Order: sequence, then structure tokens, then C-alpha cells
Amino acid sequence: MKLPTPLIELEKLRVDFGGSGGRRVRAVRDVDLTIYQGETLGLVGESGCGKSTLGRATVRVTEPTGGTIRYLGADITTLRGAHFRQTRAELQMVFQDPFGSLNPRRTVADIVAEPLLRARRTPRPEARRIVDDLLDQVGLGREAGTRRPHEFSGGQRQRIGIARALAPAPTFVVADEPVSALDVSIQAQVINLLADLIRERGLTMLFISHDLGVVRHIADRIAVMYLGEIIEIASRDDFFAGPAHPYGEALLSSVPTLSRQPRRERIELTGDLPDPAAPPAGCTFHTRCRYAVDRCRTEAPALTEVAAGRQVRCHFPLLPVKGPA
Amino acid sequence: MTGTWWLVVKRLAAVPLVLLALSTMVFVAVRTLPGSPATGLAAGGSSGTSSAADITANTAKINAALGLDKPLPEQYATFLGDVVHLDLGSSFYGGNDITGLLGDALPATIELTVAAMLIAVLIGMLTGILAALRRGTWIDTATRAIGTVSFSLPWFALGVLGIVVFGVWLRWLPVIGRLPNALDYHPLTNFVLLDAILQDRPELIWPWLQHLIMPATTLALSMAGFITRIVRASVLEVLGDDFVRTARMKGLSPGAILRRHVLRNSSLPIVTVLGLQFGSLLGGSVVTETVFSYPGVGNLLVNGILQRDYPIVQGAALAIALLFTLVNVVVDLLYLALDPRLRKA
Amino acid sequence: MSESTTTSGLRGALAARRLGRGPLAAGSWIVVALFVLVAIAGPLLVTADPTRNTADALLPLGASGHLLGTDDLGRDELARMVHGARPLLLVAFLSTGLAALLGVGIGMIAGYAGGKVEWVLMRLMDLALAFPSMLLIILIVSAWSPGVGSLVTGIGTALAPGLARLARALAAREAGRDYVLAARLGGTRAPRILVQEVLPNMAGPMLAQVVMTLSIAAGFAAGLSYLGLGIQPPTPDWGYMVQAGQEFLYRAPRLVVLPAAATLIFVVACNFVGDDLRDALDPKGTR
Amino acid sequence: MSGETLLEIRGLTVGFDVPAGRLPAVAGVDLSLRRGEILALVGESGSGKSALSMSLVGLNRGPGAHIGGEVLFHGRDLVTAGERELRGVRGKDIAVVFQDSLAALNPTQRIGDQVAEMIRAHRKVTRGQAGRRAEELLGEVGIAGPAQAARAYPHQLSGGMRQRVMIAIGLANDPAVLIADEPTTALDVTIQAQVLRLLTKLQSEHGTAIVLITHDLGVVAEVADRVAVMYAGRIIEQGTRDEVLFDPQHPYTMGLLSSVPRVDGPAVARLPAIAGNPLTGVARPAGCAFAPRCPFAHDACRAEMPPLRRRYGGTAHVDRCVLDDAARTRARGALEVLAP
Amino acid sequence: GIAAEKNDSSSDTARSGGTLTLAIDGTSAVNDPAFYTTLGDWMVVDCVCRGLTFISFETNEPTADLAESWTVSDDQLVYTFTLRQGVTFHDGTAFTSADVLASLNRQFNDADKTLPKGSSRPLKGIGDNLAALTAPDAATVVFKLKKPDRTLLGRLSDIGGRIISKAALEKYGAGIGKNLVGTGPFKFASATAGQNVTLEAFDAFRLGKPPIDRLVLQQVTDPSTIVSSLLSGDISATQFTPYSALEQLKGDTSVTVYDTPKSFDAFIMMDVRRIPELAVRKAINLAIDRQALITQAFFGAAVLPDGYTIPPNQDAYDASLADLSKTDVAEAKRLIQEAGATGRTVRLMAASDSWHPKAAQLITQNLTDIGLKVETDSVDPAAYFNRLFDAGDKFHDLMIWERNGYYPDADDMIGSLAKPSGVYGEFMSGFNTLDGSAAYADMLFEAKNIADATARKARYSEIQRAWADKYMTLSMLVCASNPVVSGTDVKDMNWKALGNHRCYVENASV
Ligand SMILES: Nc1ncnc2c1ncn2[C@@H]1O[C@H](COP(=O)(O)OP(=O)(O)OP(=O)(O)O)[C@@H](O)[C@H]1O
Ligand SMILES: Nc1ncnc2c1ncn2[C@@H]1O[C@H](COP(=O)(O)OP(=O)(O)OP(=O)(O)O)[C@@H](O)[C@H]1O
Ligand SMILES: [Mg+2]
Ligand SMILES: [Mg+2]
Repeated sequence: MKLPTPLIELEKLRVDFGGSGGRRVRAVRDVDLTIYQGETLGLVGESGCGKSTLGRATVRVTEPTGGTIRYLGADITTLRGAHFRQTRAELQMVFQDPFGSLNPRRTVADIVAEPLLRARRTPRPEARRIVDDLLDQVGLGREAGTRRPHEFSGGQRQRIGIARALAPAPTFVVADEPVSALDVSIQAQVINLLADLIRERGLTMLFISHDLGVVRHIADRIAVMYLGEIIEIASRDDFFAGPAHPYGEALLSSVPTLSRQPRRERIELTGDLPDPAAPPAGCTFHTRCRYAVDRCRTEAPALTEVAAGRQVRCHFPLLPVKGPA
Repeated sequence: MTGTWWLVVKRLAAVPLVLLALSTMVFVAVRTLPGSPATGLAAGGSSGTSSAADITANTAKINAALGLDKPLPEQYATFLGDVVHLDLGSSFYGGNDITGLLGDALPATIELTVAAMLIAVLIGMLTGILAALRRGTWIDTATRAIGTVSFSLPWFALGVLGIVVFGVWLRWLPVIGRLPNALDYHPLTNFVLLDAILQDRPELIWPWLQHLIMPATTLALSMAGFITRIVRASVLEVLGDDFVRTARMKGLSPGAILRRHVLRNSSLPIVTVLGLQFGSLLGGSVVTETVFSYPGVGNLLVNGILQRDYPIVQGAALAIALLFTLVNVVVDLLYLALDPRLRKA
Repeated sequence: MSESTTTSGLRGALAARRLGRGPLAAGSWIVVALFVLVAIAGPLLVTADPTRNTADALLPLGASGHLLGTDDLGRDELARMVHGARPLLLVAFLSTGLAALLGVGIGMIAGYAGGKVEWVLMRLMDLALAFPSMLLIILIVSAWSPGVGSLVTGIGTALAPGLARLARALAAREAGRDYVLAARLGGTRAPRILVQEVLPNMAGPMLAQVVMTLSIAAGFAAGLSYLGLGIQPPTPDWGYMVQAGQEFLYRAPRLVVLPAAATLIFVVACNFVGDDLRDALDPKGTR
Repeated sequence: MSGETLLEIRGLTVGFDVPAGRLPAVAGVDLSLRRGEILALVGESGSGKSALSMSLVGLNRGPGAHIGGEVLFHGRDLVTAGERELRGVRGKDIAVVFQDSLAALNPTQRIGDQVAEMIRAHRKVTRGQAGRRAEELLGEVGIAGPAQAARAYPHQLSGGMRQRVMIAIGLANDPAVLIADEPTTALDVTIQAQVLRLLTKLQSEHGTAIVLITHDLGVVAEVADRVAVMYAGRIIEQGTRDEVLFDPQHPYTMGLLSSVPRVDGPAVARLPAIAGNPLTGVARPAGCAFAPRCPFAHDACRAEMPPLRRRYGGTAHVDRCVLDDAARTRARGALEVLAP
Repeated sequence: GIAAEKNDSSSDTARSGGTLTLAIDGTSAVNDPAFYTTLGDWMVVDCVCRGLTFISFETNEPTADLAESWTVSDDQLVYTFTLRQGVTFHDGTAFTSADVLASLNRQFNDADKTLPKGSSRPLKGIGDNLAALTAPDAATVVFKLKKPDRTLLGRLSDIGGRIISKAALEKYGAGIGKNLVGTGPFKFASATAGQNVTLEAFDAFRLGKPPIDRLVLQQVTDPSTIVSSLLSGDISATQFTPYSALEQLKGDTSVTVYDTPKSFDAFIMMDVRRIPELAVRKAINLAIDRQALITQAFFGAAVLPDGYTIPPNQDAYDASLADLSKTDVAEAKRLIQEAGATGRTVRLMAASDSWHPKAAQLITQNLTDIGLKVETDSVDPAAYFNRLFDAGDKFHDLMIWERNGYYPDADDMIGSLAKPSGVYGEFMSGFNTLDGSAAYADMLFEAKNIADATARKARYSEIQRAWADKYMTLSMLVCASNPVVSGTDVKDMNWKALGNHRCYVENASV
């Protein structure tokens, strides 16, 4: 295994949203996260826990309120102007909504060419050539370039979105639930396409999803988010063998499975995700944790390394010593 | 509900700021009006025998007396100081106390615009709901067409037409004023209806209504057409909402669905529009009041503009803007009452 | 898919002939077009001088040489009606243009930028809206000498905040869309994003509203002329003609009815055209 | 579990007028629902699941909607029933739980009132009685602090709570049939688990028959008794949970099952995917609607629509495929469908 | 109004009681003889206060009012007034010479404490010519003049000369305009600015209580509303009827249209600084089609200005001056050509109310016909009034203007119009910049003091002819009336006075 080089390093990254009536939502709270070159990091968590915000802040489409973002060791948190445009091309994003992420008034070729023309300042004829190749690569065919997004189905649109993200030849892509709006049969097509592209281009990816099954098929490592914090980071196999955080445990056990056998013990969480504007004191998960003790209610645990490459934010991590065999 | 009160307080707290800004705008706007009252005063009523030197001297003297010779910032400071003390100054022509003038005129304008609003809402709601429920039928088309026409009526000519038809030809309605001149009315609150109750003079009410109906309807007509459109659109919109389907799923009758689910929810956009439309009503009242010699703020304003009587223009414009702002505060609060979603502070 | 293959939005609507369906809508488009035609070409066709006073005052309808009779100063009413279209339409179109320029510009910037920029711009608009537009226009117009310039400025300024509100809402909605984020990610700068991504997508509802504004502007233009704050005599103008004709309401009602009806028809037609545009462009089809 | 038949659907068709013509959202469906069972209706987006279920109680009636066939409920045909008659059935005998609970609840009405309204629509009870019953119901569906929740407005509750409220409304009059149209799709898995458990608990306690619409096969596996798979407005396979999920007969069902990314079993490098896109337009091919996407299709498939056929004598496992058993086995292998 | 009729129906035998409503141009609710606000407000002063002398406008001679009689010294410098006894003010105090001094000193002395800000003091001119004003006893007032002034008696009848109760002046000070107390037939009841002033009949009026109980002066600004409210009966009478409605009103049986005297001058002021050539000014004068103005702008309520600026209702009216205002387009064209002014642009300014815009349009046509190019500007009255005073204004070349006789005497017309110093001579026409204009001050002063009416008239005619011939700074358009219209039920109203904006309705009944 080659020595992992950090590509993206997030340090104490924080995003606040000022709401109405003095309501402040801290969507991302002091996240430390390293994404290594060539890996796909799967980010999972409940709706509203801050996955998208973290993803967006990483590529700075949402400006972080605090902390630093390093790209290849360079601080890009406050980079502006031409320098930033250079970096911009390296960091791209695929969006969830195949309808809202494509400008309905522009042709597919225009949409895909835009980052080439702007961020890369590629001359038009050259951009045209790249776009044609890309459209072929994502399986739409170059003829698709003259048409407009509304003429395509959801899955095809998602391919357009992927082509656009790949156009400036980025090194890092945030994929924010790229398949969750698609039907299962189409989902599989797109996941396969992404997996191929990652392999062919050596992409590094932050893959956001709430579907553990999807993440399992594409990610190398898994990061679990809860209420704006990363609570567990583990390699894929370690995680699916048995999460170390009680939340991860519950999450995994809640996924309905396609198996005939009576399922393993189902750990049902009580209650909902707390209000992100007023997170509980101590461990943020203690309100729903079946193992919670007094310490959890007062003292916030830190994200600590419990095993090689495995970090957990819990006073009492569930050590993944034994599987169900 | 503390959040709700917080919102209310915040909304109300903004009013003085808005008024400050409005006062500034009014001050600036009024001072850009061409012509000065001083010359008019200086030469007014003179038998033409006074010499030019006299008039020039007199103009300067009047300017000084009215404070118009001071630099604008100083005039502004004085003006603001006075506004804060609810002292809107006194009229150039005869030194009437503006606050007093507004005290007379504002209730009349409020009566007029509120009556117009009620008429418009009544007509607009009924027709709008009807059109929405009968969408696509000839009733819908007809309602929409009539609504659009009434919305587009040249409001400026409408009052005159009403006067000719109902005042002169049919002689059903009086054409000027707010109450018959022959009637003794000693205002207490200056709201006739209220005074009729407080002073136990029910005989005031009928003539008052007679005087109110024509200007109010004139004002209301164009707005009614507008409300029809909005009501129709927003009822249709709500009819397409999922919770209406839920209501149907419950087995409710169409009437119950309309009453309990559609109306309240579709009133949200309507209420907003009403707030904004109140501005048109106030604007329209400027003209309507002139046509009907109706003793309101609009009339006052027009006179003020014609005479270059700055304090009156300032006061009247400020009063209209204040009224409008307050109505919109009320609308916001109403909105808050109607839409619980907004209460989450 | 079943729709046309290369168009969308407005062009799509036109191509799919969704515009002008139904007699009301179709008629309205024709009426508006006719008025524009009359305003442009009418004065070339009617030879009589609309400002020429003659001794033949108040001739009735159908008098020889004067199809619509003459007014109180013996001027040919037909010529005055035809020439009177021009100032109204001119003011209506120019002031709507100004309002659209200001309103869409400000609203779009506010909606896209958000934050403090939005706060400041929209509070400014709120202030302007805190004045009934009629009042604002009267103040602006009477501060200047009356005429096309002051009318256009006054009406344009007064109607801009309403459009700005809509533009802000639409722009904010578009700005939140992922394709705008994508454009930013692609290194596209704000001005280009506004023009290329945001504007085209708010054009539909905006356009419908602008056409409605046209009708409002026409109403105001006529109203102000009626109040004597607009087009000045002897230039023929419908609003002023209504006001001037009012004196003869009993003797020669046509002097009021003709210009008032012409104004009404134009305003109504503009409204229906706006409706039709909205219907054709509204994706929800709520009408 | 094999109770009497509650609902008998025969040749149900639902068509919508769209600019391009008449869209056959439901193109002839026969289906029956028995007392106390959970029938899962699965299929891709646009396959006609909602159209089918809404037409059962006429909720999608309106200009431009054309509903044909029969829906027999206690001897009455609900397709031809008048609106007034249907009002007596809706909410009382047949209730619906909608997917988007935020949109499906009236934003300006308190939760308690919305539940009570359902009660009062069909029973002569006082306002107070209905209110108390509403609170009880909220407690029954597992809302902590039902009195407080009753006074809340929809936006003040979380998605999971709102979905429980929808269920409480659905159950208010103890209906014989509950149609749950993707009741958990918008929810997180942790919440979904709660809601699903609630549904099964209620079904077993009240004996309510549930039509569960979903596109999540995991959910189906977890709660359904019987499964009907829809494609392009038709049911292409139907049987018990085990039959359909673990012995799929139609290539579409097979493809669907194989393309689900799973959290158990081996993590495959590539998911076997169904090529192409679902049919959504007005035009339908002459033969099997799935033929254009089917890797195993041959000429016979394109000739005419295969009828629903029973595979094994005795069982109710039916499908619309012309392939023979050998071909099906090959197909299963090719698609890497997991062995049972 | 309807309610009004109901109230009145109780008394159908005697023609007494009831409410008379007059439409007025406006009211600031300030009725002060020393402070001009609107014509309507001064009509209120007419009703509330009377002066030492009185001109009824039915005759133009000053008659005794609060002064029972007077004597004039031989040198015309001392006027001794004997005051009427037994007259009471509305506040119950008795009328004495102290009231006269208190009231008139407000006109003569600008330091008077009871003057409101911005007061206009119409009799200021008399004050400038006054050596002393004394009251030897309670019933006598003596004026000592610096120079003789034959018009003193007439001018004392004017609004500025009205007598206010001294007690009230002391009580209200500068606020007297809101609480006017006089000896007139009506006493002040209430007033609201911009709306109306309500007066009540004064039981102790020295000529007897007026038949009506209540007099309301109601502001109605919209011309068509004036017509409609006359027809509907909401308004009893007014002199502000739009000319265009006269024909219509004449045909209506519910109203009476009076043949009101032609009492005001409509004219064009020409600024000689802008139009320096006399020939061009004369050409303009010759170009105007006055008959068209009479029919199309005044609808018959005007006559040709045969007496030049003296209207026909005054005794110095001399029809032999008709040729000064004749129309001769050919001659006008010739003059323009001769002066090389063909194609020259002249600017015309007019107010935007009443007959002014229409006259402007007609005149524009006339001037265009003789080869001038005309630009017009029509502005609202207040702005217009201000711009008249600004010689630098772009549109100062030609100004359409009108002038009512404040009291019916030639001095008030030609005397003020032809005076080189003053509003007209200095601000508007620049007459004072022309050679020989200075002499007119003396000529006019001398003329007004000619005791013999015939001689005086002849002198005025001479002056007018010379003035017009030599300077032509003012071109007369027409002499017009303020047409009075009333409901047919209104009887015995002094409509001639009303036509001069004077309100004497103490005999009127409804
Ligand atoms: N623009 C915004 N303004 C205010 N609050 C926001 C904004 N965007 C997100 N939030 C809040 O921040 C929190 C995190 O949101 P985010 O979209 O990152 O969650 P998520 O994990 O991506 O959820 P989902 O799975 O639903 O996409 C939520 O509470 C959300 O309401
Ligand atoms: N009211 C309607 N008017 C026109 N077309 C409709 C209407 N309702 C549904 N359709 C169309 O009918 C088809 C079937 O829709 P339906 O909602 O039943 O699908 P579904 O299986 O429930 O899909 P999803 O999983 O997305 O809810 C779709 O193509 C849809 O666009
Ligand atoms: Mg997200
Ligand atoms: Mg559905």
C-alpha cells in the first residue's frame, strides 16, 4: 500500500448560518478531516447533520466561518482572485438534484464547457473537443451536446453533471448524494460510472450519502457525521464489520436488508436529531444513546484514534473485536 | 410564544426607523418643489401698489419668519427635532397647527380607505373564490375579464362619472364632503361612527354612510378587480396543495375543505397584497378626495402642493406614509397570526 | 420530449404556440399591437393637425371633414385621438423600461448577493414602497417641470421597487439553485453568472410582471396627465383630453369617452397580455 | 393471514390528459387485498404506483383524469361511485398516509385539530371528545407528550413525528384499508425503522390491511406479506414476499433486486445495473413494456404484451414474462441475483 | 345635501332659516384682514367684519357703514370719521374708536404684536401715506395724510379696512385669524383648513338678523365637482363656476346663472427686456383673436376690452379705447416682417388652471399665424405666481395673467398696472427700464386725485392711450366675469358683489 498523501486537510472547520430571530445554526462544528490522494471518502449521517455544508465548505462554495482548508499543503481558506481560480478548477462538485443543478436555458455543451472556459481559460475549439470526449466518456454521446437538460432523464442529467465536474480535470470532487434522487436501476448505472471514472482518472472524492449501501460500494473510508461533528472515521471494511460509535452501530442496524433470515438485533434509536441550533451539552449523541452515562451528559468526548486509521468521538467506543462470525 | 412577541417587538421597533427615513425623504422631496411660498405670501392680496423693493424685502422677511433662509441642514435638524416631538410645525398660510390639521383629516381618510378596503375585499373575495372554484368555465372567464377591466378603469375619471350618475342624474347620493353642512357635528374622536356611539347621536350614521359610499366605492373598484385576481390565483394554488388532498382523503365535504383549509391558507398571499394595495388606496384617495371635496389627508396634501405650503405637504405625506407603514405592520402581525410557520423565531 | 427539441421557456412558449390561446388572449395581443401601430404610424396617416384651432368648435360626430367631430377649440378629434396614442404609449413603455432596468437590476443583485448588500438594497426599496406610488410620483413629477422626462422618471422610479421585490425573490431562488453553485465552482464570475445563469431563468415570470407593470404605468401616465402633471397641452394626450373634455361631459360626452375608453382598452389589453404571458410561462399552471 | 378479500381491483386503468396525449399511468391492473395483510407495491418512479392507489378512493379524480375498470369494496364499485358516496368511504373505511408529511398537513392548523377533524368527519362526537381521542391516537402512534404535540403546528415537529401524525390521522377511524404511499421515503433510516415498526404493530393490533407503496426493496423485505411489482402502469410480477424477492421470475424484478447496493453480503466492485430508462411517455411499445431494456428479450417479447401467468401450480406467484424456466435461470445467473 | 333638505322642511312658510353653502376656491381656516390666504378666506372676513365704509358693488360708491359720516378737509389731507353708535361686536363688546385704531394699526404698523407671521397687510400703502391716525374720542377717528388720496374712502371699504373687536385682538393676538370677531352679519363658528368655514347668523347685526341661520363656505377645487354639486344642490351658489359649464347650467332649471358684471382683466404681460421691439409687441397685440377667446375660453362670459384695462363696470370705463385692442392679423404680420422678427421664438407662460391653458393654446395659434414660433409652458398656479417674479425665468417673454378689481376704481386697475415701480412695472414687464416710464408714477397719482369724475375719466383715457401706444407692455385680452351661479331657491343674494369675490349675503335666503 502506497504511503497516503493528504490532498485535503480540514482543520477546525466551522460553518455557521445566521438564522432569523438570533437563531444561529452551527452546521459544521470544528471538523478536522484529512482526505488522502486517490481515496474516496464516504460521508454519512442523518439528514440535516451538516454533510452537504461540510462538502460545500471544503470546495468553498459555502464560505467557512472558521478553521482552515489546506489543499496539497497550501492554505486555500481565504484565497482570492486569479490564484483561487486556478485552485477552483482542481476542486469540483457533483450535485444531488439532477433537475436543479443544470441551467435549463443552456445547451449541454455550454454547461460542460463553462468551467473549462472560465476556470481553465481553455480556448474554445479545444474546450469543444474536451467536451465531446467527456460526453462520450459519461455515456451520453457527443450529439447530446446540442440539446438542453430538460430533454434528458434524471440519470442522464446526472451524467451531464458528472461531465461538467470532470471537465476542468479536477483532482478532487465532492459528490453530494449524486444518486439519491435516482431510481435503483438508474442508481446502479451512475455508481458504476463514478467508480470507473475514479479509477481511470485517479480522482480523490468526498462521497456524501445517507445510503450506507451505496457508500459501501464506492468508498474506501467512511466518516460518520452527527450534528455537525465527525463522530467516527474508519476504513470501509472496519466500519461495516462493526461501527465503533453507538450511533454508527444504530445507523447500520436500521438499514432494512434484503435477506430472508431473521435480521440481527435491530437497535432502534429513540427520538430525532436534536435541533442543530441548540445542541445538547456533553456528547451530542447522549440524548439518543442507549449506553449513555452521566459523563456523557456533561463531558464532550474528543475524536480520538482507537485503532490504526480509526477515530471515534466517544467515551466508550464499541471496540470491533469480534464480528458476528 | 416568546418568539412571537420578539417578532412583534422587532417589527414595531423598526417603525420609528422607517419614519425617520421617510421624514428625510419627505423633507428633501418637498424642498425640491419649484416655487417658494414666500413670494406668494409677500405679493398675495396686495393691491399691486406695493413696490418691487417692498416685495423683495417682504419676501426676505417672510423667509426669515418661516425659517426658509436657514441652511438646509439646519432646517432639517429643526424639522427632525420637531417631528420627534410630534410637532409637525404650522402651515405657512395662517400658521395652522399641522398636527391639528392632520387630527381632523386623518380620521376621514382612514374611514374612506378602510371602507374602500372592506368593499374591495368583499367583492374581490367573493368573485375570486367563485372564479377559482369554477375554474375554466365561463363564470371564471367572465369574472376574470370583469375583474381586469375594473382593475384597469381610469380611476381618475371614475369619480366624476359617479358624481354625474348618482349625484346629478339620480340624485341618490350627495357629491361632496363627509357630512351634510347643515348637520351639527362636534367631533370627539373625529371618527363619525365612533362619535355617533359615544355622543349617542345615531342620526349621524346614515348621512355619513351616504357621503362615504360613493368615494369609497370609486376607490374600491379598481382594487376589487385586483383582489379578485389574487384571490383566484391563491385559492387555485392552495387547491393544488397536498394538504387539500389530505382533507379530501378525510372525507370532508367541499364546503368544509374550503372553509377550514383553503381559505385560511390562501389568505396569506392575499393579506400581503392587501397591505401593499392599501398604498394604492391611499394614493388613489389623493385624487378621490379632491374630486369629492372629501376632507381628508389627500385633499390637504394637494392643497399643500398647490400652495407650496411645505409643512402641510411634509405633514400630510408623512401621515400617509405613517398610515401605510402601520397598516403594513398590522399586515405583518396578521400574517404572524395566520401563519404559524413564521412564529418560529 | 414531446415538446420542441431546441427551445425552452419563452421561446418554447412561443414555438409551442401557447401564447395567445383563447379569444381573449389573442384579441389582447392584437389590440396591443394595433395601439403600438397607431402610435407609430397613425400620425403619418391622419393628415389633420391635432393642434390647429379653428372656429368650428364642438362639431358633433361625423361632421364633414371631422369623423369624430371637433373639440372645444375646434381641433379635429380624430387627429387628436390618433396623435394622443403616442405620448401615452411612449411614457408607458419608457417608464416600464426604466422600472424594469432599475427593479430587475437592483433586485437581481440583492437576491444574488444576499447578506448586507441585499439588506441595504431591499430596505431602500421598502422605503420607496412605504410611499404610495401615486404620492411618490406626484412628488417627483411636481419637483420637475411636467413632461415626458419627469413622467418617465417618476413612474419608473415608483414602479421599480415592486419589480425589485419580485426580481429579488426570483434571483434568490435561482441563486440557491445548484447550477449557480456549479457555475461558481466553474470559475464564472458574479456579473456573468447574473447575466448568463440567473437572468434567463427569471425572465419568464419577470416578463409577465413587466407587462403588467406596463399597464400600471399606462394608467399612471394617463392619470397624471389628467391631473395636469403630465403631457402639457397643446400636445394631444388621452389623459389630458379626458380632463379637458370633462368640462363638456354633458354637451359632448365623446370628448371624455373616446380618450378614456382608448386608455381603458389599452390598459386592459396589456393586462390580458401579461396574464397570457404568465399562463404560458408558469410551470405550475395555477394561472 | 389469508383473510377475506377486502378490495377487488379489476382491469383498473388510469389515464391523464397531457399535452402529448393520454398518458396511461395505470394500464389495466388486477389486484386483490385481503384483510390484515401488508401488500407492497414496488416499482420505479412513474410506474403508476400512486396513480393506482389514489384512484382506489377517487383522490385523483378531476378534469383530465380518466379512471376505468372496477374497484370493488364491500360490493360497491368505487370507480363509479358518486363523490358523496366516496366521501363516506374516504377516511372511514379506506385511509391514506401520504409521503411528504410537511406538505400533506395543513400548515396553519394545529396537529390535534387535524386529527380530530378526521374523527369528526365520520362520527358524531363533540369537539372535546374528538380532541381527547386525537391525543390518545397521537400517544398510540408513539408520540411522546401527545398533549403538547396536539397543540403544535406541523412545522414544529420533526419529519418522523409528522409521519406518525399522518399515520394517526389514517388510523383515526380504524379503517379497514390503509394506503401508505411511500411513508418513509423522506425519512432517515433510523427514523424509518421506527415508523415501519409502528406500521407493522398497528397492522397486527388492528388487523388493518395496508397497501404499502415503496421503491425500497429492503423495506419490502422487512414488512410486506405480499409484493406486487409495477412497471409502466402494469403489474409484472406478484406473489408473496419470499416468492418475489427470493425467487424472482421477471427479468425486471431480477434486475431491480440485483442493482440494490446492499450493506450485507459481499461488496461487489460493480453493481449489475439495468440499462436504459423507464418508460414515462405517452407511447408504449406493442409488446412487453420492459423489452427495450431487457437483455433477454427476443421477438416474441416485442410482439404482444404477455399476460399475467402463474408459474407454479397452487401458488399465487404470477408474472408477465414469456421466458421459459431455463432462460430465467440463466438470466438470474447473468444478473448475479443473490441466491436465496 | 339630502339631510339638509330634511332639516329645512320644518319651516316652509317663512323664508328664513336654513343653510346656505357657497363653494370657494380654498380655505386655510385663517380669516384675517391683514393676512391674505385664499379668496374664500377673505369672503369669510367679508361676512364677519365690516369697515368704516362699504361698497356694495351694486353701486361702486363708498357708503357709510361703521362710520356714520365723515368730513374731508379742504386740502384733502384730513379725514374725520364719526362712528356709528350702538353697534356691538359678536363678542358683545361695543364698537368704539379704540377698535378702529387697533384694527387699522395692524395694517399700518408692521411691528403690531397681533400680526401673524407672513401677513400681507393690504392697506399698508395707506399707512405709508399716513401722517397720523388718532381718536379724539370714542366716536371719532381722524386720518391725517401726507399727500391727498381720493381713493381713501373706497380703499377703507376693502378687506384690509375691516374692524375687529379690540377685546378679541387682545385676547387672541396673532391668532385672531382663527377667532375673528367683527360686527358683520355672520359670526364665526368653526373652520377646518382645506375644507370649510362655518358661520352663524348674528342676531344683533346692526341691519337685522340675516334670514339664513348658517352660512358654510365649502372648499371645492375640482371644477367638474363644482358644476355637479350645484346641480345636485350640495352647493347653493358660487362664483367659481367653470366657464365651459355656463351653457349647460343655463339650460338647467334647478340653477340660476347671473349675468355677472365683467369685472376683471385678462391680459398678456410682455417683458420688454425679452421683447425689446415695440413693433413686435404691437404685432402680438394685433394678432390676438379676442372673439375666439370669448367664445372658446370664456364661453361668452367676457367682453372685448373696449375700455382697455378699465372694465365696463367701473365709472372710468371709456369705450373709445377699443382700437387699442383691435385685431389685425395682416398688420401684425407686416410689423413682424418689418422688425425682422419672422421665425423668432417667443415663450409664453400660463397657469394651468381655469381659462389660462385654453387661452394659451388659442394665443399660441394666433402668434404662430403671424410668423412667430411659440413655446409654451403651463404650470400650476403657485409655481406660476412665483415664476412671474423671476425676470430670469425662461418663459418670461409673454405671461398670461388676470387681475380682479379689489375695489371698483380705475386707480386699482390702470393705476397699479401702469405704475413703473411695483409688481407689474418692475418684475413682470420691466416697464421701469423704458425711457419716460418714470413720468407715469406722477401722472397716475395726479389722475386719481382729480375730483371731477368726467375729467378724471378723460385723464385716465389719455394715460392709457399714451401708455399703450408708446410701450404696449400689456395686451388686453378680454374683460371677463367670475360667473355667479346659484340654486333657484337662493334669493336676494348680492351676486354682483360675489362676482368680485365679495361675500354680502346678509339678505339672502334659501
Ligand atoms: N443556507 C443555509 N442557511 C441556514 N441554515 C442552513 C443553510 N444550509 C444548511 N443549513 C442548516 O445547516 C444544517 C446542516 O445542513 P446540511 O444541508 O449540511 O445537512 P445535510 O447533512 O446535507 O442534510 P441532508 O441529508 O438533508 O442533505 C441544517 O440544520 C440546515 O438546516
Ligand atoms: N394528475 C396527473 N396528471 C398528469 N399526469 C400524471 C398525474 N398524476 C400522475 N401522472 C403521471 O402518471 C404517471 C404515474 O405516476 P405515479 O405518481 O402513479 O407514479 P409513482 O409510481 O407513484 O412514482 P413515484 O415513485 O415517483 O411516486 C407518471 O408518469 C406521472 O407523471
Ligand atoms: Mg445534503
Ligand atoms: Mg408516487
